[in-house]
Amino acid sequence: MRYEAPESLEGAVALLAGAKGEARVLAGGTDLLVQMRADVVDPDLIVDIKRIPETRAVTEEKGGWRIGAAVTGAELKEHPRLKKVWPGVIEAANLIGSTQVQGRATLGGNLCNGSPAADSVPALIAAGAVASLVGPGGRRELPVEDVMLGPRKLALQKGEIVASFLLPPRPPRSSDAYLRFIPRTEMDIAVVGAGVSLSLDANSVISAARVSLGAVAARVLLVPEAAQAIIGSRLDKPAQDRLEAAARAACRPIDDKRGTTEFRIDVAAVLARRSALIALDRARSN
Amino acid sequence: MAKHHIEATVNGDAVEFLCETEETLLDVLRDTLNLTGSKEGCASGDCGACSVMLDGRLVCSCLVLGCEISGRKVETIEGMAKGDSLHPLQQRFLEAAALQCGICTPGVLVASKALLEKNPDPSEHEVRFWLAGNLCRCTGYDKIVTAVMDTAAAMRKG
Amino acid sequence: MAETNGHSQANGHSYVGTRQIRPDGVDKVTGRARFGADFNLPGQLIGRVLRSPYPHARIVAIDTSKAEALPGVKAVITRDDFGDQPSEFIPAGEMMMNYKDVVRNVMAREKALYEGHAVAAVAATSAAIARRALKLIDVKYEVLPHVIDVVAAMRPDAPLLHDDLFTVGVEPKPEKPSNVAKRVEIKVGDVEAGFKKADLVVEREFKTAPVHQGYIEPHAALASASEDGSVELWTTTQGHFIVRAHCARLLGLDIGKVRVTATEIGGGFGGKTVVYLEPLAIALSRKAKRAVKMVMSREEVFKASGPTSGATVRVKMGSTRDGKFVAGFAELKYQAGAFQGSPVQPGTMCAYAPYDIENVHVIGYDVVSNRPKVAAYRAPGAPISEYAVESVVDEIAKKLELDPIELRMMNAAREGTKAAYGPKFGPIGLEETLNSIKKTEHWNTPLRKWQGRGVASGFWFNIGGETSVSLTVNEDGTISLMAGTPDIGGLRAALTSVAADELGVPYDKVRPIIGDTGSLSFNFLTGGSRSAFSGSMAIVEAARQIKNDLIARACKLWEAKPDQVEWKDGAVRPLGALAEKVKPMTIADFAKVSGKTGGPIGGVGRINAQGAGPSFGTHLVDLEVDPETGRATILRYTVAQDAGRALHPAYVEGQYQGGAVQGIGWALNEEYIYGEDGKLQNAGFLDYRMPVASDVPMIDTVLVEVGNPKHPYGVRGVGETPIVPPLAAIANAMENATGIRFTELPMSPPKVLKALKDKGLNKA
Amino acid sequence: MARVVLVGNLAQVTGGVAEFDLSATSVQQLFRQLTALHPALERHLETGVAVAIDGQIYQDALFAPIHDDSEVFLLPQIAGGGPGADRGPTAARGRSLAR
Repeated sequence: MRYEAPESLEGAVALLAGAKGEARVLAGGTDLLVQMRADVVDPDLIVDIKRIPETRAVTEEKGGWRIGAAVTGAELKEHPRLKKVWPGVIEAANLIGSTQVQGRATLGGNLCNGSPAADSVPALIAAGAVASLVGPGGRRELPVEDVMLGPRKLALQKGEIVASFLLPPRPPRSSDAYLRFIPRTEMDIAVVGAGVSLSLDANSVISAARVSLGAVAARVLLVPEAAQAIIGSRLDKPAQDRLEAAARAACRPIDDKRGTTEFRIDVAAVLARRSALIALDRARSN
Repeated sequence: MAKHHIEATVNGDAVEFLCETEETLLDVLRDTLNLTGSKEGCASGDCGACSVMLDGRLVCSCLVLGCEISGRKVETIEGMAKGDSLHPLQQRFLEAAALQCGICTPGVLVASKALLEKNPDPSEHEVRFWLAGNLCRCTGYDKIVTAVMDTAAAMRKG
Repeated sequence: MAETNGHSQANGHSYVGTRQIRPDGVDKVTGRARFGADFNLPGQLIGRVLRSPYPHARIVAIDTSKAEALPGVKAVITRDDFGDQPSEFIPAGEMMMNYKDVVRNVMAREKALYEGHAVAAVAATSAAIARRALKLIDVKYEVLPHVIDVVAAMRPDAPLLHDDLFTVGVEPKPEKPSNVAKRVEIKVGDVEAGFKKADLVVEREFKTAPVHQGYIEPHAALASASEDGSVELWTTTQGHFIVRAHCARLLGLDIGKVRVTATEIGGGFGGKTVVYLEPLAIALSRKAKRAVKMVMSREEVFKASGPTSGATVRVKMGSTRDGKFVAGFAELKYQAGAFQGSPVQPGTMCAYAPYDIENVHVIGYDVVSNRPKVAAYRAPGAPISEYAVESVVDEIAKKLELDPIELRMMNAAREGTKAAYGPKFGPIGLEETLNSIKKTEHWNTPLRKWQGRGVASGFWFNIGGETSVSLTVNEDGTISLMAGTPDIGGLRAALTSVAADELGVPYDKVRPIIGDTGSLSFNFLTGGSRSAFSGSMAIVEAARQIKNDLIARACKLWEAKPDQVEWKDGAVRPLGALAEKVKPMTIADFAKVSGKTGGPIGGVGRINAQGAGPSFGTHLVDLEVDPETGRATILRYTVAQDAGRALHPAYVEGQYQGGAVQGIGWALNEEYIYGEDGKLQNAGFLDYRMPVASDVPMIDTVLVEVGNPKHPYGVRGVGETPIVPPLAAIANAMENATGIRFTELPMSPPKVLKALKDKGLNKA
Repeated sequence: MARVVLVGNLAQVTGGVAEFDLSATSVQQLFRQLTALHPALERHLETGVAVAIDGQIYQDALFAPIHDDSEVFLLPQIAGGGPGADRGPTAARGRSLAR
């Protein structure tokens, strides 16, 4: 098994595109190393992208923020301004595993692991984040909701890697929130996840919204119907009920060791509502 | 496949070793550098018994590859006491019986030290959520959390 | 002869009962302490086990030739490397160990009986080569239908695990084999007559899931066998003398040829009282002529070491209108796993033990199924049966509108009460634990909507057993203490306090270690909450021998008669006229002249400790339920338990707190989850959900001390009772919070939300 | 004469007889007298029984005294957190019983 740590995107792409056997990207490694130890994957080549500047940077760009794919959850939490602009994205990134896992886990890794229950992905989708992919064919932009096709299946071509994410600029009176359900208070994979991002107009009516649900289908879902349910309202009771109904309708969950189908649908609706209320509260105050 | 030749710093000492790609930092610490203070409870980042500091960041050493630490700084439980005086946390854990079997203690101490360096006055809630990645099956956590908060108070007084 | 009974120090101060720093502590907080996987030998090989992927399959053939040919592989073993063992019952408490089963659990023979069952093992020069070698072993399986659930396993048409297993304890003797290994029964009075006198009868059926002890340290062993038949073995275990006995038997060795060192142990809770890797490591080492080190992965620990039983329990209780229990019936069905030996017998005896009931009848079934063989888990069997009884007791209190503590007080066992399992109780502390809970601020704080309070009591017998210790006076008067029961939770601190008090020397002049099997006479294992109870009793005996020896030496030195001298506060002191002629001699003084006065000074305590006193506990818990997700959050927890006399209060409190939190996990989230394919789906700490630090509040403790008259310091074992009350206390709190009686553990969020939805209650 | 009661499955070995009045003054004598009455009991007495005398439970204590007015219960042996074998292969350890 070869290990390479290129210092440029081009170097990484060349290694991955030219790899004969199975090649894997290493960012935080908190999923990859577990799968290697459990013989789920046995790569011939590991490409560590943490020495490539773009993957490690957090910069302002076109009024929004560009976050490197290999920036860790702990670093995001300590960033002086990100938490104020995108509290939902940051709290989602910080729910991935323990303090120790936070020291390693990255947004890029969490997305490319391809789990429908990934914690940061619903928040990124709700935020309207766009992934910046670099591969043999050059660079292309892909909304995060289009990156994951199904469990462990990504829209990336051979040799393509996620270099960074762009969070769009935020109009005033905007905010976001992310909640997940786990049986314990920490350390579990999300049984259900709900990310909501919204903006208010001058008299506190929701003018724009995006709702995303995790662990309720073969991939993390963007749920346009749920957004429609609350746009134009102040998230009063009827709007909340419409939001819950839309969230339930979108769910295609499975029964597994973490939760039953019925449980996931019920809790998805509850978390979508609670998450929207938090986002609304935050939007009013900034 | 040829092994990697790695140079790094562990507990302030320069170290040099060879390792296979799939060897984790925990394997290197325990089997190559003979620092058996960090323990393997699960090898999947779920128990925290292998917690170390990597360039000042608290991580599970079972989720880091040995070849990743080239040129970097690692601190393990063996580096926590300074000279012949124990770190205040180590001393307090003994006085307060904040360990029983002790297999989780190295990881808990490394994690607690990292917390106090970041937050000298943590609330019970903050201590419990910071240590949520360090499983303990003997103590029920009570005496551990109490010992960390008492040590924080004592250190604040100087 | 001025025999000493001095239990206190020079100034009346005594270490016993105080919070000394454990003598073995510094190494544990600096990472120097060596646990199972921390031992290495030069030239050692790494051993790994090939485990069955099937829950039930006949092993038709095993071809190890390709593995043996792989460069770096030095030994491969299978069933053929272990002689078969006759079906002979060795008493191991009620879980009778049968060597025919032990040898099959260590390495499968005719059949693989659970996913993870060991089928072969290799030793190679590196872990990577060993792993590759496992893939080259070709095993031909004939897959058979499997059964996991205990009730399913009891059906006549269920797949049979053993065609030579006939139910014991049933008349007439059955002709057909079955998965029911044993039927046990205890009967006191006439339970049917009792039910006739009852104004209220409550009957419920409960179901519990298999749960694992969850020790953070996986099993590990390092063996070095030499051609002369002698073996050195380092292993993390609760009983190295028991490991020695098993290994000698399975490998045809003299017990005296096998020396086992107990490493520091990273948690056990009953799960490390059995052999898994040790016989394999020795067999591989013997074949390869090199030391072999084996360490289980966490997945192996979950799949191949013994959790406690999953069970189905039916309880029926009768009470008069004013709350007097007149009849208690229970039927217990416990899973034993692949081989017979569940803790159903202690379960039957403990079910009604906390109560004074004239008519009791408890039936228990020990049932095999295609799961790892069950091992003990802290008061084995008792948490399950007492959970069911304490839940029904709470329901009786609610229906009779009686205070749950008052109802328990009215029926509580006291001194002289005939226990449900037979003998009368000596002095016991159940009432004191109930009273102390009633007096807590916790019991008297009001609760809000969706919050609930639950109370429950619990009991465990505690045992004594064979124990050997030694005390040695070194040349400088310092003391070396050697005990033979592995110290999991602070035993060495407790024994050091006793030794220091008994000999009148400073605490830090005593160094305690755990001796290997070559250094002490036989010791039963650390379990049954026995090590502090029996160890301290043996230390008192060893100290007595030293003091009598020194008194005799003083009499010779001073040419005095025994009644002219006395032992007091760490020295032999002259009395009366003699006091003018000679000065008292301390232990250090004698140590300097030990050669001249007869030789080295020391004492041994070799006893079969009798008089173990039961420990009763009562737990109080507040929790809050989120009606929209079904999640329960523990708000507050108080444990009151009778320790008789706490040798070291902090480590006694630690047992209360640790047992309570294990109970919280058992009640709310922990369970073995099996798929239809009979395979374990959550063999890791991610999805086997043990409580983490942020899941639980502080665990408040009340140290009740009703002395045990049969122990020199009044000690009772405390290690196991703490896990008994939490299951029912939490279930009762859930009922109090939601109005729904949950009869299945764990009370995980999906089950709770479903029950709330069915009643239209799932609104904030 | 001490009153002796068999608890649990032991009574099945004696055809349901669970209570005896015996003159034994020690556990060893008690086992001899019981085995004389019911030879089938011997195997159980040897490997898997705890004896409670006036409330105190003795395990493997052949020489524990029994008084004239004692109340004695023979219980299934109680093991605690450790189901490990009592003493492995030499459990019987040549204990001389009724013979």
